[in-house]
Amino acid sequence: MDYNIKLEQFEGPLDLLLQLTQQEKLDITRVSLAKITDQYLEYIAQAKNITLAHLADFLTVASRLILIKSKALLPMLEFTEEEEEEIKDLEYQLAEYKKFKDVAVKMAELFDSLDHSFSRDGFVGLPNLFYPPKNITSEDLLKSFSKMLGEIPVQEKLEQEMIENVLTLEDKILHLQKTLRRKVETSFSELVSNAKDKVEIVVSFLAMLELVKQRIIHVEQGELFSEINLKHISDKKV
Amino acid sequence: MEKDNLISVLESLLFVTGEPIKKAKLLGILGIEMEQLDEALQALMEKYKNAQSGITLFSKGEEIQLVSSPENGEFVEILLKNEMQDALSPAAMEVASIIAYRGPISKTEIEAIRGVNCAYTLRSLLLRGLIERNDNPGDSRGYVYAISFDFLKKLGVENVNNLPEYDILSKDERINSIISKE
Amino acid sequence: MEKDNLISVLESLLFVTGEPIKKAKLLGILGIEMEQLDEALQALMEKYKNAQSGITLFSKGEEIQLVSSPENGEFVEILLKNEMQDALSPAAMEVASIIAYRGPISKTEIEAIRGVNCAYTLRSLLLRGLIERNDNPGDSRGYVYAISFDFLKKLGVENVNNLPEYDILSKDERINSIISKE
Repeated sequence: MDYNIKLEQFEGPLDLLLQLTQQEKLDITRVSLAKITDQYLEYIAQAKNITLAHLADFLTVASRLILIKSKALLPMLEFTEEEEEEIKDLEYQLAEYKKFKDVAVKMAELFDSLDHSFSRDGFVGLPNLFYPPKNITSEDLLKSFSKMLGEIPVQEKLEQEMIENVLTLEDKILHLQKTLRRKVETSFSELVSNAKDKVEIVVSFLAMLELVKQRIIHVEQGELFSEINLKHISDKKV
Repeated sequence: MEKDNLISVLESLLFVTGEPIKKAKLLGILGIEMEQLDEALQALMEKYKNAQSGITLFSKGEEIQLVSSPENGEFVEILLKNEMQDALSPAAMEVASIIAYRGPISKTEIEAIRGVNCAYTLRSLLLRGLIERNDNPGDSRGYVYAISFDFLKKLGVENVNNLPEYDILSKDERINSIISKE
Repeated sequence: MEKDNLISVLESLLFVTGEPIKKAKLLGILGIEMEQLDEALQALMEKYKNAQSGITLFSKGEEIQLVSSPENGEFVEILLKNEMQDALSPAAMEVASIIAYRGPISKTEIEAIRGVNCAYTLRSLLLRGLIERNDNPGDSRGYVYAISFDFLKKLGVENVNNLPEYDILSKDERINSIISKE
């Protein structure tokens, strides 16, 4: 199957999912979600415009899709109550989002048409007089200004974080490849020892899977939950 | 005050104010009860349905505003020589729609529907005056967002209730089903 | 244009203008002859004779203007008094303080600092004579806002430099960083 169909730019995981179902002319059902799971994963692996901050959102949806897909492959698989709830959440969210995505098109038509209303300026022609509020003091101005100043750094910091977090899965793959070339062998826990948060660990894990798929690295895990060792397949010559 | 008289005074007040005005404020000035005011507003609205009317009444929550009829927008635009504003991106229109149908709504709730962070979109809508931000009555540190009169004027829609499919979209089925279960 | 339609468009145009407008200007926008315009104005005048009307047409030579009906003057006075004596809303207070400590400052800069559109607040502060608007030396199409002399006097301050903590607050880096980004 060829997944390399270009989608319009998508905004967030739900938008991507909706576009994928629409492209395949599918309704939003579990069967169709299972069908597009691979495409979804492929997209987030390739997407260069998903920032780390957004990646968490994409991964949450990915984990639910994988659940749905595994049930489609293994019908005997029973969902736990929590898993069932998560899948229902996703279905509900998709339906909700679709409603607004559709109506936004109609809203845009209204917005862009020439049929706008206009208001008039208030109290036109009023003589230029001075109408101060009673009892206002310069301390009131000071208080108001200081309060406003106090709220600035919070906003600033948020924006800073958003900018710093532009780190894509592709970056991680490159980083992993480089590390392995240098060291030939490493472990997963070593790789993520500097990870700032859970998301970065998940991204590293996805990156690792991608490299396994491309046969660039080899991984070994003795038993469940034990250390994962990674090895560069150095004799891979093209 | 006689009814005809009340309608006339009401129209004068709305005309002079220009900006949106709270109904409660009008009650104080007119010395009447909400019921009478609503009746007079209804009559005013009826009057503006006449084909000759170039004025109409918009309302949003507890506020009302007199505006020019949307169908004359083209001519008013020539008179005001408004600078063309950039169209809204599809993402911004989605966020604005969610706020129009579900507002007042918090950022978290908007993001739950869209599945993605919308801090930047909210900021640009706020700067353009298409949405309003107010303190969240349920959370003292947070805000809730609502559509502005300017957005309604751009749409040429006198009230959110007249938005396409308002009855269906304004309801969050899940919240409603939780309530009906109880 | 049909006659009903013409009356409606005419009313919309006069409604949004506020100021007196020359009949010749209306002819240009509407693409009609003076005779038709006079006829439509006559019809509009008839319409405003209705007891329910709170608006009336005022003409002086070649200029016309919509105004509120004089018989409602008493209520308009009360409205005016209320509006002009009200305490400032927290939003208006914030804008006033930004203008006091950072003026002269442009609308874009004020909006960047606050993150929301301030058109309405600026208009109302101007109307009350609390701030003044001057041409922006850095941008021929724009304006800058400063606190008014009357307002300073009311605060008992001769000059903005005498506002409390002016030296520190007027140079706050947090604001510089926002403004320079825009």
